[in-house]
Amino acid sequence: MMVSVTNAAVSAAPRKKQSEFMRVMRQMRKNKLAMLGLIIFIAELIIVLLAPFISPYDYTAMDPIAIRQGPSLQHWFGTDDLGRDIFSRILYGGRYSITMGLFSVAISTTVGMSIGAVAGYFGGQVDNIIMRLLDIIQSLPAMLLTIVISAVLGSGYGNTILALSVNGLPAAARMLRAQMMRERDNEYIEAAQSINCSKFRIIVSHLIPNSFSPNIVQATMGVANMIVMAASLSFIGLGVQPPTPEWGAMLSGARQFIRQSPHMVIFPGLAIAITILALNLMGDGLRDALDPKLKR
Amino acid sequence: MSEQKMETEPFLQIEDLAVEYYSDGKVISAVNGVSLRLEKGKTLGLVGETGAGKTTIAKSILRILPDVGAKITGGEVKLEGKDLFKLSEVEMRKIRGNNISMIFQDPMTALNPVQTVGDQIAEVVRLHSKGEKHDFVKRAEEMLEMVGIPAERYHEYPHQFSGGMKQRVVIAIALACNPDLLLADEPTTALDVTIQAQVLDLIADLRKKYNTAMLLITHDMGVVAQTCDDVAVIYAGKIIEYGSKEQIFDHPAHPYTIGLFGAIPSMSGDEEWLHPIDGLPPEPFNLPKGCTFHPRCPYATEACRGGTIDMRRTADGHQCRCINIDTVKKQEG
Amino acid sequence: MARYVLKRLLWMIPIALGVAVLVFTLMCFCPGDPAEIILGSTATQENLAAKREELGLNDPYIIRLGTFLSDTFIHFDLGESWITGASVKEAIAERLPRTLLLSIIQLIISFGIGIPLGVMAAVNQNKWQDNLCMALALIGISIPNFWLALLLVILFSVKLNLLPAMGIGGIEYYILPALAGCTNGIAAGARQTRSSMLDVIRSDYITTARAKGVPEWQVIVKHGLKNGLIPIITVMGTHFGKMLGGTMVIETIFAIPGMGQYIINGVNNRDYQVVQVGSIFLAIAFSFCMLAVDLLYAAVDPRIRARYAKGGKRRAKKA
Amino acid sequence: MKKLGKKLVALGLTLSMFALPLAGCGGSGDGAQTTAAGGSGDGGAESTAAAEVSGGLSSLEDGVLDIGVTVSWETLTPFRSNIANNVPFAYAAYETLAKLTGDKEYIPWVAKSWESAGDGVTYNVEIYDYVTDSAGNSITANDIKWMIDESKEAGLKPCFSKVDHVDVTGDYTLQIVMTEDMVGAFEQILTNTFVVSQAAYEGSKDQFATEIISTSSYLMTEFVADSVISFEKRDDYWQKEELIEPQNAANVEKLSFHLIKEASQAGIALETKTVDAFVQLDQNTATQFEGNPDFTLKAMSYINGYQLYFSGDESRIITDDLNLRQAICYAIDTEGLINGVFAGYGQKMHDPIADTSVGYLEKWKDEEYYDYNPDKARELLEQSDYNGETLVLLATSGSTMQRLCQMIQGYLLEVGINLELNLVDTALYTATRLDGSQYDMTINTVGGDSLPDHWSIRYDCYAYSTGDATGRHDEELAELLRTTWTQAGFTEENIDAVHNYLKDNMYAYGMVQPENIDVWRSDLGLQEAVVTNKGSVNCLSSVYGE
Repeated sequence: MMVSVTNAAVSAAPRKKQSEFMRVMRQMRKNKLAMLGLIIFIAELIIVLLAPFISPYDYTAMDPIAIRQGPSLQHWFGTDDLGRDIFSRILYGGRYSITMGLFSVAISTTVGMSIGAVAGYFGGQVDNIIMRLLDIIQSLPAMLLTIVISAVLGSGYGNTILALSVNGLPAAARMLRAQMMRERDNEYIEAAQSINCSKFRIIVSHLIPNSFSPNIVQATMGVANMIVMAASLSFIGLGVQPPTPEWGAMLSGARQFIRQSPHMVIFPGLAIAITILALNLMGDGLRDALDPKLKR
Repeated sequence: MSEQKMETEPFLQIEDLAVEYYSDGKVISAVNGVSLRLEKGKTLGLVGETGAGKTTIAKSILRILPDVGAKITGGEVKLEGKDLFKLSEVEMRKIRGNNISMIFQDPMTALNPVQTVGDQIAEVVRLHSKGEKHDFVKRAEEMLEMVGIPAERYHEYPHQFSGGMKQRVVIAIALACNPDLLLADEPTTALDVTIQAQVLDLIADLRKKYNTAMLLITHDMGVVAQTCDDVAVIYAGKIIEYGSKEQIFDHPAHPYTIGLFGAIPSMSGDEEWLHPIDGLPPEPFNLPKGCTFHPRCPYATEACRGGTIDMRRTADGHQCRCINIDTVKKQEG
Repeated sequence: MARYVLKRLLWMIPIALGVAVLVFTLMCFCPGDPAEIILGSTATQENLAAKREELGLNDPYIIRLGTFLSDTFIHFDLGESWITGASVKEAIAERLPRTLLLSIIQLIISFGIGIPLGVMAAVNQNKWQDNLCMALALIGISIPNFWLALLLVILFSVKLNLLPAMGIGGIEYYILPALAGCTNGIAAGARQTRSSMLDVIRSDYITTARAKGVPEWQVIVKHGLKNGLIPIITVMGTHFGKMLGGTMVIETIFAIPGMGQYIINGVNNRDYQVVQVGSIFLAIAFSFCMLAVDLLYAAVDPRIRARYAKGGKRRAKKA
Repeated sequence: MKKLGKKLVALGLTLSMFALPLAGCGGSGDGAQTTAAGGSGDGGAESTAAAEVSGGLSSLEDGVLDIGVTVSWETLTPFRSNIANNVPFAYAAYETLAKLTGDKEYIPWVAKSWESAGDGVTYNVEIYDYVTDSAGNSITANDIKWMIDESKEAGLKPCFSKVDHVDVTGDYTLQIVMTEDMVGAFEQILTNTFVVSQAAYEGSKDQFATEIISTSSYLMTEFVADSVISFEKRDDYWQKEELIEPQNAANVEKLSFHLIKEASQAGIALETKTVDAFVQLDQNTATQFEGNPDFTLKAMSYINGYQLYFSGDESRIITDDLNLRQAICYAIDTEGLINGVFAGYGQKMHDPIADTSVGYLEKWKDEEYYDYNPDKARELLEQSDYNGETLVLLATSGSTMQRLCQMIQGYLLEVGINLELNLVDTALYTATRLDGSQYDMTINTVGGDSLPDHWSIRYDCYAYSTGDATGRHDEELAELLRTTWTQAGFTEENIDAVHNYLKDNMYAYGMVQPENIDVWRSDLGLQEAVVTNKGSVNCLSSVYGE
């Protein structure tokens, strides 16, 4: 039920949202670097979605002659230790890496905001318990918790997404709660209470729409962190396993050849770096556009 | 450009000061050609609407304009004959806080929140005088007592003081090294009336004690009447009327000054309506040609719209930048 | 102030307990049977059954949790690693300092380089220094630290032969790992410093300081930076968690026997004791560092110090 | 627009700055050859450029022989499980009663002599009467009995569970009675019983967790768990000079073993002289040092090969489909695996067990053993009742295993067999490997000092509650196996019978036996290297050019 709460919120007040969205977009357009980030990210999404059609080779095809060849005309990014074309594998890998980042952030933000909303609005004992639980989760370095959970769930695409979504959750919850605490004392909430709006309606149509803008900014940055975290997980042997061409797994598999054929390590690393660069540019632009005084 | 040359060098002489701001591509001329004169120990009131460039003038005298967007593009400021703009940064720093000091408008944000009140005063003393640390502390305590704050509160922080008390600390800082010139940028605007009177009295006593000259920036005619010797009215970066307090208050010549007085509810007559000056101050980046006030001036004629309008001498001897002084005088009578 | 610190220290006990229960429960759901890992593939069924009995794997969850908590928190008997039999206490005593040393060096470098970069960018805003700093910060945030670690090893150890590529020893062994681990920290520090300094530089007390004739660099550092530190410390505090996590990956690359490798091996070998106790100590160490960061708030900002002195009911806002 | 231009220039500037390290390591790419050099086919060949033998150990700057290893001990206790028992410094830490050498014979070490009492279960052992450890305690038969009883009770090494009881028959003689007459069982006791003085062990502050008092010719000087362990030659070694076997000799003054697990760092450690040699270096990293005069490569057959085990569980379609199993074997190009995964260092196997095991018959190498033949594979596939189902291959997720599985997946796809990889971490693998219903095939490297050892844990249907290691119930094979267990039954034709039975019914297919590669600095002048039974150089006893 909680998850639907937030979706309802977004659809419940579309009119006001529309103008807000337009305002944000107009402001973003002014910030050139943010647009650069947006363009790069959109371009990446398109290329990755069209991967099956535009990748020159089948990403699983092994060519025993061309093992670990450097970048050349036929293979733009060279070939890996099993003779597969790295360029096509990066295109396909993007599907896994980027979607992994998006899904895990979506889950962690939605669940986090629901928890934050409950804690933020009800306050008192409920808030206290939730906050103490979040304290416990946050007292462990995020990487450690993710490692243990991905060991519990096992490796693989879906499990890694769940494992990753855990570490963004406390931050999202805390942020929404703090913002809601600020919004709760405003008059328009008292006004809504005075015309005896139900608690649920107040949360959904008043508190959340006004409080979740910092979460959007954090979500954008969150996607970047999740992609890096997914890559580090593969790097230490958990997370996604090499048959799937996820960027982190490719990087981890290629690191032992770094001396003889460095191109195998450079290109996946670059792919990750560029995606994160684009996301960070977008995040900055969004943060300034959404709430200039929120220049955290 | 001023008509008569004074025999002795005035204490403070500002000639054709011009300051421009740059913000995202547009050039804003905040101050374009201001000339002022101030005698030692005297007070000059600088009056005008907000955004007319008053604070910019004060900041350019001390050369503390925020260098990101502002640049002094012309003119000179002579203090006892020395042109401050020619001085190196090191020499200028010796003057700041020692020969010239400044009081700011909003006491709530004028003090460094993470530094004790006493230290902030002691800092300016340390910068401009020799001696041991305890000398500076003693001097700072003296100043605190002088502005009416118990010396025991030396180690307290700004957030533990009220607005009025903070302004007293700012004044203590400004006068700690008995400066020759005090620039007061709307010192009482942010305070409520009762505190306002105490602060003004405090400034007056201390000035009498050290014979300090003061440039008082305000938009409150009452404050000008109470403290200033001469008055200069500024509009859109230009001085439009300049003279002694009596001349300006008794026979305002420029339509804008008249409008300003019209906007004050006078205790004597019972006016139904105040006469606000219609229209808005001009956009600083495209000032109207000729007399910048002509779009809002009831007496504007064709001549006002073109050419440069120079200062003219009025009947009672003070200066006014308006070519229709006579017609205005007749109608206001 | 002491009251507040005491309160925070007391608060760590329930957190450590919470972490213990959380990790214990998680490890219970881990597939894979520790007995088989210890005895290897050539073990007979009796061996395995005896081993499971010895490790207490057959007892119900509650009893195992109870014994574990009483051993760890009451008798302070941290037990041995199931796989290698090495005492966990000694292993942690040896490894935790290395991981913390690496993380703290990274934090110091991030503060040390991040803040001046941020100030330089803020002071000459929109000039080339600003653009260069911000571009560097963007690159710093974007590069995954493990990838950078590999590249740094190639450049400094192999090509230039300046620094050792791996292992532990004198301080020079910690330079490359710290450098690789803290680029994100430097970048985040620089960006945050720049944005908070931009706010601070435009405030009135800076103009007051200038009007007092204070030299420009003192205005920026003494008056400006001291006020801008609060949001910077907040970002650094949250970033320290990420850095501590990142160190776990860096350790595998630089063959530094720290907590990271220890726990990752523990998880892979289903060495419950190592993972549980390791997590508790990492959580406690992490909480201590966060407490230190909070105390930095008070040291820097008198208003917060005042609030702490008054019984410290409302902890400093972390947002 | 001007402002944006400046920002982009700055961005470009920094990008180029970061390209420096990339170019740095890019440049090295063309240095070493990239194509997989065809390694020497036969084992034991030294592929050094004929650098003249010079310097020897004196050319070591700090006088310490630094050796890189990929496996290490976390604690030095003598009571160990089988985990990491092939570490190169095991011989320096503790001595055992006897030692199994590279050419598969047991040589005396602390034990002077041993012989069977004839009934296949009782053995009498005599140890030297002048054995002393580094603390001066003398070792008697009681210490040996105490060690065997303690190890059996600790239950860490399964081989001790086959000991029935031990009797001390004299100061320096004892009798060991095994539970059953099993080939190789007693020998394992000889090679796994560490010689430690009971008094020294019980007196130690942490039961030898961080210190060692043993009879070894080396004294442990430095130990940092998971990082480094160093030894120094003892001058008060108990054994007389002339009685020391060449495989037990102590030819190096100071040794230091550095644990480097990270694959990319192994090669770099050699290049930057952090280590002077690397034991069991990854084959692909080793290709970087081929033809490099500064380094000597020594390739030797590894004791285990990579075996493909077919599930015997009723629920899997592969269990009763011999044609499908044989088709799979013909579809896999083992030469391709050797070049692709092991950079050419390896040899095709002719039986699931590696040729280094006791009991391996050399004649098997001349027999035809499912050589790569895709057409035959397709033909067999037609005859089998396989119609497109997706088979499941279970394996661990180490980097070598992953590449092996992906190549096999490619080969099977070519002949029309769909294969899905289920790569899991070691813990999960040990939990599921015995449950044949979870997979159609699994890859493992199960070895064993002797053939019966290997067979008993893989194919004996009485070994586990679910049948044999993959859930198969084949009583006929179990009978056949049991004939070879006793000393008497361990004859050539019994062994051959089991070999052919496995080959014809194709329960397990031996694919590739890789070669271990040890890389040494050429100026150490390693002459005739003494080889351990684990297929790597015994750094302690090898002779270095003086």
